[in-house]
Amino acid sequence: MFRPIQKFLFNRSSSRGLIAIIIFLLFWEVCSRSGVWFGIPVPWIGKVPAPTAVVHAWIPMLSDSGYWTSWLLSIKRVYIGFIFAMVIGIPFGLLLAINRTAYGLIFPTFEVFRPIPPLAWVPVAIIFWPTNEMSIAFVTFLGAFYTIVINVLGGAQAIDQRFFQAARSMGSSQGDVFKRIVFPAVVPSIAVGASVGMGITWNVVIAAEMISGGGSDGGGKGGGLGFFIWDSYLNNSYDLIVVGMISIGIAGYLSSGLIRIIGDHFTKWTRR
Amino acid sequence: MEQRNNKNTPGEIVLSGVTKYYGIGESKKAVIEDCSLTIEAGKLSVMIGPSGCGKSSLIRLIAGFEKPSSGTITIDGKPIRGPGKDRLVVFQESALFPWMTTEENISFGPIARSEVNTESQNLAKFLIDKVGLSQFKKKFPNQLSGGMQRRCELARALINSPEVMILDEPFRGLDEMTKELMWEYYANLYEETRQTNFFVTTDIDEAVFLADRLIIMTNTPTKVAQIIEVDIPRPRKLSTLFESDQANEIKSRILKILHVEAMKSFKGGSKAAADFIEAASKRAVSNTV
Amino acid sequence: MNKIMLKLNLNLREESLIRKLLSPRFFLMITGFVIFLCFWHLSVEVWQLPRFAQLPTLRAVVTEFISTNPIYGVSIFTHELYQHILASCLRVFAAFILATLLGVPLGLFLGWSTKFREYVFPVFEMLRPIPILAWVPLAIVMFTGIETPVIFLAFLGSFFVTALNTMLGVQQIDESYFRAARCLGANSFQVFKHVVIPGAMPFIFTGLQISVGVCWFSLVAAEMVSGQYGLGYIINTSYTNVRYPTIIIGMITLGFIGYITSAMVRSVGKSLMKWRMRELALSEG
Amino acid sequence: MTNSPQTRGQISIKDVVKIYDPEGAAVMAVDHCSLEIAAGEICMIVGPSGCGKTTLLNAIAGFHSINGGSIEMDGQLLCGPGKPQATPGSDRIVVFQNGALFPWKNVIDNLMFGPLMSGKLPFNEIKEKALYMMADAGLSGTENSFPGELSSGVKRRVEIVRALMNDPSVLLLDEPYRALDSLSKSVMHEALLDIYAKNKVTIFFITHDLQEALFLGTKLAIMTTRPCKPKKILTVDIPYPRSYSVVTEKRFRDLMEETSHLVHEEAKKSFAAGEKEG
Repeated sequence: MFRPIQKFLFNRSSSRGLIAIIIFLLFWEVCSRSGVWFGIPVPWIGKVPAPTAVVHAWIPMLSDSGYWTSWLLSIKRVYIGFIFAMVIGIPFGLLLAINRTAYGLIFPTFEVFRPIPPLAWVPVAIIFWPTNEMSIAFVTFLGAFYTIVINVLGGAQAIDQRFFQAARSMGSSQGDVFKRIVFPAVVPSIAVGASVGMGITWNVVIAAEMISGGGSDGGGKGGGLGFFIWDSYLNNSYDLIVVGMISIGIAGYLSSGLIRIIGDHFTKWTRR
Repeated sequence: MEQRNNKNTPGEIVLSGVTKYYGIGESKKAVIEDCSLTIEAGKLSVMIGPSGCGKSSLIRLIAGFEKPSSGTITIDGKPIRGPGKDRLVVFQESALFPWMTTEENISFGPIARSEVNTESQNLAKFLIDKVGLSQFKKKFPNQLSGGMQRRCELARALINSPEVMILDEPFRGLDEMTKELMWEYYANLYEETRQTNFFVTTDIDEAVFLADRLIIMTNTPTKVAQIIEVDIPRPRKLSTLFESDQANEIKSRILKILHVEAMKSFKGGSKAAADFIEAASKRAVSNTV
Repeated sequence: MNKIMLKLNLNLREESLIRKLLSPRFFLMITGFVIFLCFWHLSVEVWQLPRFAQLPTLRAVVTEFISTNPIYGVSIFTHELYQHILASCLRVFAAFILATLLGVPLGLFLGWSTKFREYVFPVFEMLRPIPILAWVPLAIVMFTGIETPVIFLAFLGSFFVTALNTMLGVQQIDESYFRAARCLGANSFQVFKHVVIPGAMPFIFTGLQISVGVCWFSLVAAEMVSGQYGLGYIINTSYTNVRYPTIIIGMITLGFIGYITSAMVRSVGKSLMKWRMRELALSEG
Repeated sequence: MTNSPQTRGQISIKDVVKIYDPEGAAVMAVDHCSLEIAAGEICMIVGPSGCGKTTLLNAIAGFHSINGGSIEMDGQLLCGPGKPQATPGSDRIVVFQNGALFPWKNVIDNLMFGPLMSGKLPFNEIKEKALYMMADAGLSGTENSFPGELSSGVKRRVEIVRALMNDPSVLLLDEPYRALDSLSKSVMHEALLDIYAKNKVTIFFITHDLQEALFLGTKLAIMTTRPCKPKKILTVDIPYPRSYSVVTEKRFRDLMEETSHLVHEEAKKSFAAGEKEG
C-alpha cells in the first residue's frame, strides 16, 4: 500500500501539482485577507473567506449533528433520484433502442422536453407532488433520467451489424440476441450515462434544496447541504458557505468515484 | 472430426442468374450481374477478384443476410431464406463478441440453440486445444493477437459443424508471416474434415495454396471470369507453393487476368468503381438494422 | 394500426419492408404528441385525477399563451415575455462567449504542453467536482448587483466543460500527425496552428454543445434564486404568485430557446468542419 | 524534375543499441545493429512484427533516441554519442503505416504543407509543383477532396507525393501497404517504382511481406526477432524496371526460396512467443 503513495509523492509531475495547489491556497489566503497580491489589487476574491477562516469555521461543524444530517439528507435525495433514474431509464432506453415503433412514437416527445433544464420543473414538481421531499426527488430523477436514456440509446445503436448477423446465423433467438448481444454491448454506455447523471443529480439537489427552502422534514441546518449553504448566506456566516461548498464537492467526488468503480467492474472487457 | 467422403457430403450451393443492386433511383448500381456458379460439396472453393468487385455482397447473399434482386441461390436443392447454422461466415474484421471470453465465444452456438450437452462440451474442449488457445480460455478478444482471434473464430464456427464454412478474406490484416502459417493451418483443418468451404480472397498466393477449385471473378458488376481446377496434391505444405511448377503456372494465369482487372478499377482515380462499391456495400450493411 | 408488430427491430429486410408501410416515421411522431396532449387534457381537466387536478389545464395554458391580453400579462403578444427572453439570452450569450474565449485556449495548452498541464490541471480538478450551483451563495457575495453573479454561474459551468473537452480533443490527436508535421519541417508554433487546433476541433465542438446546455442549466437555477429578469425568474415568481399557466409558458419558451441555441452551435460546428461532415456522410451514406 | 543523381541519402547505421524502459523493465529493442545503405538504394527491412524494425526507423527520423552506436547520413552525424536523438527534418520523411495525411486539409493543401512550412518557395510556385507532381502520379482530379473521401490506395500515393514535394534525401516507409489487399498492393508497387525512377531518392522500407521486399528492393536486410539485428543482408540483382510478371520468373523464385526459410524461422519464434501483432 505504501509503494504508490511514495511513488506519488516523489515523482516529478505530481510534485508540480502539489506546488501549484499550495500556491493557489496561498494566493487565496493573501488576497482574501488583504485584497492585494504583491501590490496588485485583486477584485472579488477579497469578499471570499480565507482558507484559514474556513478551516476555523469547519472544526466546530464536525461535532454539530445538524451538519451531518444535512450530509445524509442530501445524499439520500441524490441516491433516491439517481436509482429511480437508473431503474426506469435503462429499460426505457433499451425499449427505444430495440422497438422501432416505440422509438418513433415516444422519442420525439421525449426530445421536445429534453432542452428544458431540470430545475425549471421545480415549481411544477412542488404543485404536483404532495410533499416537498418527493418534488426534490422527482427533479433529481429527471436530471439523471435524460442522460441515462440518451447514453443507452446511443450505445445500442452503435452496436456493429456483424454481431447480429453472426448471432442469428448461429441460431440464437431474438430474446437470446437481446440478452447476450444488445445488453452486454450497452453496459459501457450505461456506465458513462451513470457517471454523468450523478454529476447532474448533485447539482439539482443542491439547487432544489436552496430554492424550496430546505425541505419540510429538515428545517434549520438539517435541510440538506444546499439549504445549509443558503441558510449560512442568509445569516451572513460566509465562512460556512465555503465549508458547505467544499463538503458538497467532496460528497460529489466520492459518489462519482463510487459509480466509476462499479462501472469499471462491469466493463473489464473494454480494457487491454 | 471424422473424414466425410465426397459423394454424400452436404453443402452444395448453386447460384443461378443472381443479380444484386445497391442504391435507389439514379444512384442504383448493379454490384452482381447475372452470376451463376456452383460451390461443389466437399471441396475447398476459393473465389478471387479485385477488391470491391462485389465478393462480400455475394457472401452476404449466400449467408442469407440479404436477398438477391433476382435469380436464386439454393443449398442442397433448398432455396436460402435467411441465415442458418448450415452456412456460417467468418468475417474480414473479427466478429468475436468483445464482452465474451474465448471459451464463451466458442460455445456461443450450442448455448444459443440450447443444445448444450456433454458431447458439445467435449467438442468445445477439443476445439480450444486444437486451435491452441487452451491457456487463453478466460481472455477477452482484445487481449488476443490477430492470429489468435482468427483461430478462435474458426473454432466458434466449427463447433456448430456447419454444412458450408464461408470465409471472407479472414487473414487480411494479419502480418505476412502469421498469414502464411494460418494458410497451412487452415488447409490441414480442411484436409481433416473435407467439409465444403467457400473462401474469398484477393491474395493470389493464398488462393493457389488453398484451393481445390479456383473461381476468378471480374470487376464490378461481378461475374465468373474463369474457373480453374487446382489438383496440387494434399496435404499441402508452404514449400509446395514455391517449388511446384503447376502452382506457378496457375499463378501466372491468374496474374494475367486479374492484373488487368485491378488496373481498370485503379486507374479510375479517387472515384474508381472500387471506392463506390466499398462505400455502397458499407451503407447496405448499416441500414438493415 | 390495430396490431402494431412489436417485434425486435433486428429482423431482416423483408420484415422491415412491411413495417415501413404500417408506420412512416412522421405519422408516429404526430401520434406521440397527440397522445401526450390528450393525456394532459383528460387527466387535468376532464378526469381531474388526484394530484393532476392542481396543475394548469391544457386549455388554460394555450389560451394564455396566444391571447392578446393575457390574465397574467405574459403571452407571445405581450412585451414582457420578450423582455425575459432577451435578459436570459444576453446572460447566456455573455457567459458562453466568456467560457469559450477562456476555456478553449486553456484546454489547448493543457492538452499541448505536459509541463503546463502538470501545474494547472490539479488545481482545475480540485475545483471541478464542486457542483456549479453550490457557488450560488458565494457568487452573490462576491459580485455586487444582480447580473454579474448570474452570468458568473452560467460561465463557470460551461468553462469547466469547454476546457476539459478541448484538452481531451488535443490528447486524442494521433501521434503520427505530430510526427508527420515535424518531418515536413513545421516548427512548434506551426504544429500548434496546423495540427493541434484543427485536430481538436471535433472535440471542442462537442464540448461547446454540452457547454450551451450547462449554461442554460445553471442560468435557470441562478435566476430562480436571485435573478430579477429572465425565464428562470418568471417561472419562479409565477409559482409564488400562483399564476400557474405562466409557469408552463416559461418552461416551453425555455425549452424552445434552449433548443435553438444548441442548434446554432451545431451549425457553426458543421460549417467549420467540412472535412468531417463529408467523411461522416460517406460512412453513413 | 530529376534531382542530382544519387549523391544524397547515404545512410550508415553503426552498432546501434536501443533499450526501452517502460516502468523500469528494460527491454532491448535493437541489439548492435549495423547496416550500410548506399545513396539512391531501396533497402528493404524484413522481419517478424514487433521485432524493433520501427524503432530503427524512428531513430533515423529523430522520433526516438538511441542508447548506443551511431547513425550518419551523407557523412553528417544524425544521432550518436553526445547526441542521442536526431532532429526531425524534411531530408528524412516518414510515411506511416496507417497514414498521416491531415484529415482536415484537402489533398492539395496536404501536398503544399511541407514547402509552405519551410517558406523557401513562393505560394504559387509550390502550388504549380504540387499540381505537376499530382499529374505525374496519376492523382489529378483529387485536389479538393479530403483524405476521408479517398480509397486507401489513393491515400497512400498522395502521402508519398507529399513526402517527395520536399525533395527528401531519404524516404522512410513503415509497412505502408499493410492495410491494402494483395491485388491493389501489386499495382501500388509498380506506382512506387515508377515514382522512384523519376525521383531517385533513397528508400528505407520496412515490411514483413517477403515477396514485396524482393520485388521492390535492391538490398534486403532480414532481421532477427526482438531485439532486432540483421541476420542476413543480400542484394537483389533483378534489373529495373521490374513488372509484376517477374514474380513467376526463375531468379525471383530462387531468391524467395533462399530467404523464406530464414524469415520463417524468425516468424515461428515470435509466433510461439505469442507475440501480439505490432
